[in-house]
Amino acid sequence: MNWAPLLLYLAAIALAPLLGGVIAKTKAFFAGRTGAPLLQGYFDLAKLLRKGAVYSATTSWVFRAGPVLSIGAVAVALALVPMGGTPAPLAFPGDFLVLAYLLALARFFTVIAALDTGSAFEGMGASREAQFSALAEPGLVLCFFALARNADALSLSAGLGALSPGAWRSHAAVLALVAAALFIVFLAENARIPVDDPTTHLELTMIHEVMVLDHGGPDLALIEAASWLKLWVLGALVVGVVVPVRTGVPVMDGGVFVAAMLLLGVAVGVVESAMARLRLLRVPQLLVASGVLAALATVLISG
Amino acid sequence: MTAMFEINTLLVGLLLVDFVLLGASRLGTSVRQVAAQGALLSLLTLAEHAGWGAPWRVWLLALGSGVVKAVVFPYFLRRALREADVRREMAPYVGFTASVLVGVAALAASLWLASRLPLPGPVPSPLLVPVSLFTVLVGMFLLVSRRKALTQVVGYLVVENGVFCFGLALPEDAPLPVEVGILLDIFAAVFIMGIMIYQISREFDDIDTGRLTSLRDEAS
Amino acid sequence: MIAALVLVPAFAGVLALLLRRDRLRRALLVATALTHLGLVAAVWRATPAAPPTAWLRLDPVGTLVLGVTSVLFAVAAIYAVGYLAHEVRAPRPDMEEDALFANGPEAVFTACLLFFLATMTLVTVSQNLGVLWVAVEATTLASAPLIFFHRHHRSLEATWKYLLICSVGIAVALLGNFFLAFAASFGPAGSGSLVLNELIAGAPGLHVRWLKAAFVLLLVGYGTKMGLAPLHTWLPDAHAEAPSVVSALLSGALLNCAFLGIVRAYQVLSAAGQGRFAGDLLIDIGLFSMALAAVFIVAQPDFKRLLAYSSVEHMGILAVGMGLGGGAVFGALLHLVNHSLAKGMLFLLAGNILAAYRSKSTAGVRGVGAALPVTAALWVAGLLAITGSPPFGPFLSELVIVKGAIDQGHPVATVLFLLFLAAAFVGMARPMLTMVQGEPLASLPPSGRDRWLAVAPPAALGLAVLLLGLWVPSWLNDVLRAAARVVGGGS
Amino acid sequence: MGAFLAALGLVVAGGVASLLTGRRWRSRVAVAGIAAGSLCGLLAALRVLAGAATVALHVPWRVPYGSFSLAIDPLSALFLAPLFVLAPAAAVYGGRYLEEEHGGGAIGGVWLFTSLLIVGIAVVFTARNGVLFLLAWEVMSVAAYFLVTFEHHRDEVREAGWTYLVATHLGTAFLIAMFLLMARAGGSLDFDRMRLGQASPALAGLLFGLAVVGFGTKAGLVPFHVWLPEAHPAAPSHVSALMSGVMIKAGIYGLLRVLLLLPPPPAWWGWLLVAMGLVSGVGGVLYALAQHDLKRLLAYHSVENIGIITLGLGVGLVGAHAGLPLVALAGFAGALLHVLNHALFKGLLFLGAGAVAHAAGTRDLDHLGGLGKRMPWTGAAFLIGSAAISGLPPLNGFVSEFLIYLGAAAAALTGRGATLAAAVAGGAGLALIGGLALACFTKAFGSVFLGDPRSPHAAHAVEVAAALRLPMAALAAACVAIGLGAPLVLTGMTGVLAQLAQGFGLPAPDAQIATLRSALAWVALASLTLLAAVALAVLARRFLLRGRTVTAAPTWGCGYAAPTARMQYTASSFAQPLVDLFRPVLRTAAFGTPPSGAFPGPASFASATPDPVDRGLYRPLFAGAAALFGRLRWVQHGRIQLYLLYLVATLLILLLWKVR
Repeated sequence: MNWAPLLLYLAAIALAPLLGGVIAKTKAFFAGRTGAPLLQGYFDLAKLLRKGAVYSATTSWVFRAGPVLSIGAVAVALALVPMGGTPAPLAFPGDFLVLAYLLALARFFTVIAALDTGSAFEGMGASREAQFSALAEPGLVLCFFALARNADALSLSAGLGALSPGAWRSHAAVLALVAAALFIVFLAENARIPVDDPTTHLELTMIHEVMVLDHGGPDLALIEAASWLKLWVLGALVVGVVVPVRTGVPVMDGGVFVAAMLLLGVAVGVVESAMARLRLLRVPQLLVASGVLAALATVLISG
Repeated sequence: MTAMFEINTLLVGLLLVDFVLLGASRLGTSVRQVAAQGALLSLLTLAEHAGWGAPWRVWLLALGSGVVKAVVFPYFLRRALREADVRREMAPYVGFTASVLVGVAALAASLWLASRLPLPGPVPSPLLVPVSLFTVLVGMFLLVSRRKALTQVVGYLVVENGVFCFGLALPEDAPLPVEVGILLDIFAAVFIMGIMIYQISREFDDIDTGRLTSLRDEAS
Repeated sequence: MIAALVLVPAFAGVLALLLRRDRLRRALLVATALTHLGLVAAVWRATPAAPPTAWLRLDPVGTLVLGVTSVLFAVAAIYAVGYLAHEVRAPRPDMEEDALFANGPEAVFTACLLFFLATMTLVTVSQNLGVLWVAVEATTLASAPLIFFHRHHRSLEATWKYLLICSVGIAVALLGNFFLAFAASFGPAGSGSLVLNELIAGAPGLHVRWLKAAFVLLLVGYGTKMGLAPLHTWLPDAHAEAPSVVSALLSGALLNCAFLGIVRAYQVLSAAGQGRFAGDLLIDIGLFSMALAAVFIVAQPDFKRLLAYSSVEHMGILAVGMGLGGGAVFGALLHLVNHSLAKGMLFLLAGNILAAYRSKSTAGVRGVGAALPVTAALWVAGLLAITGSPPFGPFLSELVIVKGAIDQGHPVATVLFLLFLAAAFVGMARPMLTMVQGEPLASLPPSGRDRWLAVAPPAALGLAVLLLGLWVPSWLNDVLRAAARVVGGGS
Repeated sequence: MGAFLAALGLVVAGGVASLLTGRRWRSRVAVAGIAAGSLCGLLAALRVLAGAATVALHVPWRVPYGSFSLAIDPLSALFLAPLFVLAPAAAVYGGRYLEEEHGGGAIGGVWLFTSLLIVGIAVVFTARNGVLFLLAWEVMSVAAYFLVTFEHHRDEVREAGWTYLVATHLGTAFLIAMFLLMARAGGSLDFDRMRLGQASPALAGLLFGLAVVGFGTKAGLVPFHVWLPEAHPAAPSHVSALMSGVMIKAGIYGLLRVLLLLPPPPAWWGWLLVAMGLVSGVGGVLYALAQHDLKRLLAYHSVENIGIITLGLGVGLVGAHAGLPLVALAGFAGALLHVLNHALFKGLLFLGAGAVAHAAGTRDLDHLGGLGKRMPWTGAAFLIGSAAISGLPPLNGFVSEFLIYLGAAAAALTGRGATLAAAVAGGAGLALIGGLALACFTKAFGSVFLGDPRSPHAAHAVEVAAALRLPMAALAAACVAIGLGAPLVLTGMTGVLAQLAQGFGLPAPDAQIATLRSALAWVALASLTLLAAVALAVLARRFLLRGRTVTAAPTWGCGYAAPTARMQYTASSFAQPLVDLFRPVLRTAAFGTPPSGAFPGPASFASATPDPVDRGLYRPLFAGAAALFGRLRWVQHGRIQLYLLYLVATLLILLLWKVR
């Protein structure tokens, strides 16, 4: 039995909150602040898990089902992602579709949980989430198509496994397109700048954060954990495309991968420090652009 | 030759009657003329069948049609005319002078048409086919261009006369029952039309068919 | 036997004029109709032998039309009993205007109905084109008083138009007959006879130009009576103003008889090798009729006129089917049967609705489904039937005609045919369905309910047309095949 | 075949008997007939799906060109299965529904037409003769018309029925032309004896075009879909379920059946279907987003799902033409499975919508809300249906879309040129459709069942009767079961796929089916893992909250102290960003008075999104024809002289023109 995928999977779960910390630290660095500790995510989780819960009288079981379904879906999605050149625990033809739709499932329940509160603010966030994710979907799927076409195989593990530094040398342009498209989807799906600002304090401008305003305690912990895992899931895809380092030694590959993930966190932090949030009306253009990039990449790869 | 001569004379008479009908404005004149046409046709039947030597059935037919067309129909029509108390065809759709001009054109057309249709064998007269066609056309023209219900019946009769006249050109006669049937039909038709004219005049105080336009699909 | 077919209703008609008691006269009407039906059944079972050149003889086509006529008349006669029993005698206010009107004498009405039957029977048994002509003109004369039964000015106008236009048309047909005789007198054995079989036998020797001209004249002449556009102008008026039972007979029986006149001419032309000429002409005028009918069917505000224009459309269908030849002839003949049954049914139902609502306006009738449920159900079934929806008979016959058009390579005709059918469907379905649906208008309370005598006859017709859509019985199929063969539609 | 005929007989007998029986038994008799008949029919269908040989019946039929030929081959059986599953569910539901809404009274022939609809569909799926097919087709269509206009006292229902009737009739005209052309070229109207293999490309293309229009009208493909969003909302809900769930599939069935009769498809057929599928899919879901009426929204989703199915067929055809068996098989399998799935979840959703309308008295999303707590069963069932139709794992909608995706992805692996373009467009289109469907169903479910009631109607709603809940529960269970048991279902489709492979000239598809089955098995594994993970999370949450304080409070209003139910985000506002984004396509009209001034008075806002094809194409067309006809009507002006002139002119023209 090859334990590497399972170990990487557990490592990802363990390290996911750290990624958020890296981003926050990077932003603090650029802002000239000390910022929260790197491990703040773990502290938050620990704090939330100890608390009780307050539920709005308006809500029903749907509200309570949202967090558990989110974390469940994202956890399974993580099992579909190959990391560091090792195939994922679950790898089969068409696995990328399951990945995409598990994320959609999580989103579905987050959205209806938000609507269950009856709050106009949460409804607004839910509406925006639904809009942007619908537009991000084609880009994501087409990125997978491009990877599959490149590898001539229908599973994500094979698609990412077929990449190598050599591949970057031979058709850098196409891979750059895929990487760019994936990066946009990564930012959008994880509610990062320039699509959403996770640290804003005005509900009217939020997307993801405003949807979970009413959650607290363990529920919020699950939600937070799910969003970190999701960041990891999509980040792993970006890293898989951009840093296809293959040393042949599983431990080395895993190490390089984790390091690259943390670097991705730094990159996100840089982007967030350097850019402002786009106007909401401009976001669709960005998302459509990612779709176009991915489509272009698919067509350009010689099958 | 004499038969031919007689026939030609009668045909020319028919032709002239047609023109008079086209130009007639008085309803009484029209009725008289159509009666005259009936009489001429009855004579024509006899003439075509070698005059006095015609077989009995020709005599029967000629006399029968003569009586019906020259006596009975005018009688019906006159009665209807009295009931309706109308004398003149007022403001026809095509004026009387123009009608005569149309008649000239129709005559030309009939001659041309007849020339295009070859005849199977000897016919009583070369004029027979064109004149009968002309009479049909005149009848139709009257039907189309006149307003009074009575004139239309006259027009119908003229058409029938034309067709009848054409039938004379046939080398072989229609069998007697058919001829009688045709005559009876026309008789009944005119009889019923007469009744209808009476009803129309009672209902509308006039027999102007311009009043008979309430049934239509034109958006009003 | 054949003579009896004609004479029984004729004598009954005379008798009807003499009878004083209404009930007796109505009984006579029904009895005669049923006797006639029985006689027809007998000749259907065993065609009476007659020499091929006999003037009165039943060939398959004639048998078919005769059968339809007789069935329809029997149904209409039964309906008429209920109708006459419920008609108000005294002068009553017109439904469209304030003027008073009364009905004509019932004796004359009944007698004319019987004469009408006699003359139509004569049409179907005539093998001599001259006799045929006499008979067709006689149908006009017998039916004119029927149209004028309600003595108000609209029916007067309708009758006048019917009488005059049809008479002129028939006069043209007479000229056509003479032309035909002319054409026949050219051949070596040229006899000039108008007996159908002699004409057909001598057909190769007929003079082509005379023959063609004769066909045009006969087409226009009988076409006027049949209601082919643009000669149909009298038809909507007459059908709309006549009592509904008469409308049913006019549309379901009389038009077929006129069609028979055209079929006879077509037979001669086919035999003379001019079938294509005649066929193309029939297709053209048939399609034109369908088109024009569609124009008037769409947004037609008067439901009886709607049905009348539908008759124009269906006559066009018959003409197209006949003109296509081949397998489509079978379709046309089957359609003749289907149309008669369906249209007869619809006109009788229209009579029920008219009696209950006192309005012919589609806008003035609502909620028939609630007021007259049986009539409404049959009305909808009739709509589906007449517009060619399965499982009713007209669907099959129209299908056969379209198949004929396709098989013989008439793409344009096919497309137009289907297009006009669709337009007619759209035009008819809307008002007829709206009448049935919804709640009855408060302002026009329907007077009366479904009466047995008013719904059973149309129901019988409806059942027949439904069965014809599910199964063409062999006795009918055989006659249809034989008739199609006679007309020249092999197969 | 005996079981199938018994099924037809039982269903019809039930319908007829309901006309004859008294008020109390009217519905019960019919429901019993439909249920028993469906059971027989389902058995017959399953037997064939399980691998039994095709059963056929051929009885001569004295109708021109007709023969009473029926056969259940795997393709027929696959379409029969959802019919006989959905029919009893809809019937049980409908029996109770009609009783509650109409007191079992004035329901007229509704059961007769329901049974005729079912029988019509069943015969359409099994007929092997053109005339019989058309007959059944029309019985089905007309029966549906009478069901749609069941509540004909309402103006909009009559109008909807009218639109439907015209559309279906025009569609049928194309089918008549198609069948007759096929008969001419193929020598027979019996499908088994029709020989079209040698038909010229032009003729085959024409036939295909006629089939697309004729069957597309019934299926509801854009731009022939206009009747669908009108008719489905107008019908009683169990009828909508049947129509949307099964009747429109008759269009898909017909298309497939005809494709199997035609010569091997050229490339453009596949592209056309992919394009039409995409347009219908995206268009359908976009219009659904803009609707406020729950049933109208669902109706537009039927357009969307028919688009997905057509897309799958198109992918299949593209694959078949390009010689890529896996692409072809995945496309076909996905499309066929989606036929089944859509029947289940759309049936479920329509029944749910009916329950909502019945309980709350309105279908307007902006007047509903908070029903989840008042109608927990309906809410849960509707949620499962919503998730399934959005294509979310672990439910059945995901499985079929997965297969179509897989086909497109497989085409993208090696395809070139147009094949690649079709694959990319298909994949991106499906993704967009999926995303938008998610937006739409979160909107629908959210505004109906979640939050607070937006109107007194909704506030007073109570859960519906068990006879209404049971069918919904059964359908929801079926959605889950197919989602998890997809590999088994695919095994049941082996026969159909083999039939299609043979029909389109592909080698025996065993290897491809094995590939697909293993992929589906993996999906099922992932789904089970998901359920396990969620169960784990639930347990963890329960464990964490045990013994801790769990309190209830008002929703956090961001500081606003007195929120009311009317301040909730409405369905319209939820959809507004997307509706706004797609304004060029949707052309939503907004009207009302905006608030103005420092102390604004009453303000209002309303929006409407009429169908663009209807408004932009058909209505002007019909209005133009009506106007033209109106002018032509001058011809019948009532003047007898001119009438006679027509006669004379006709005579002269014909004489001069024709006689030479």
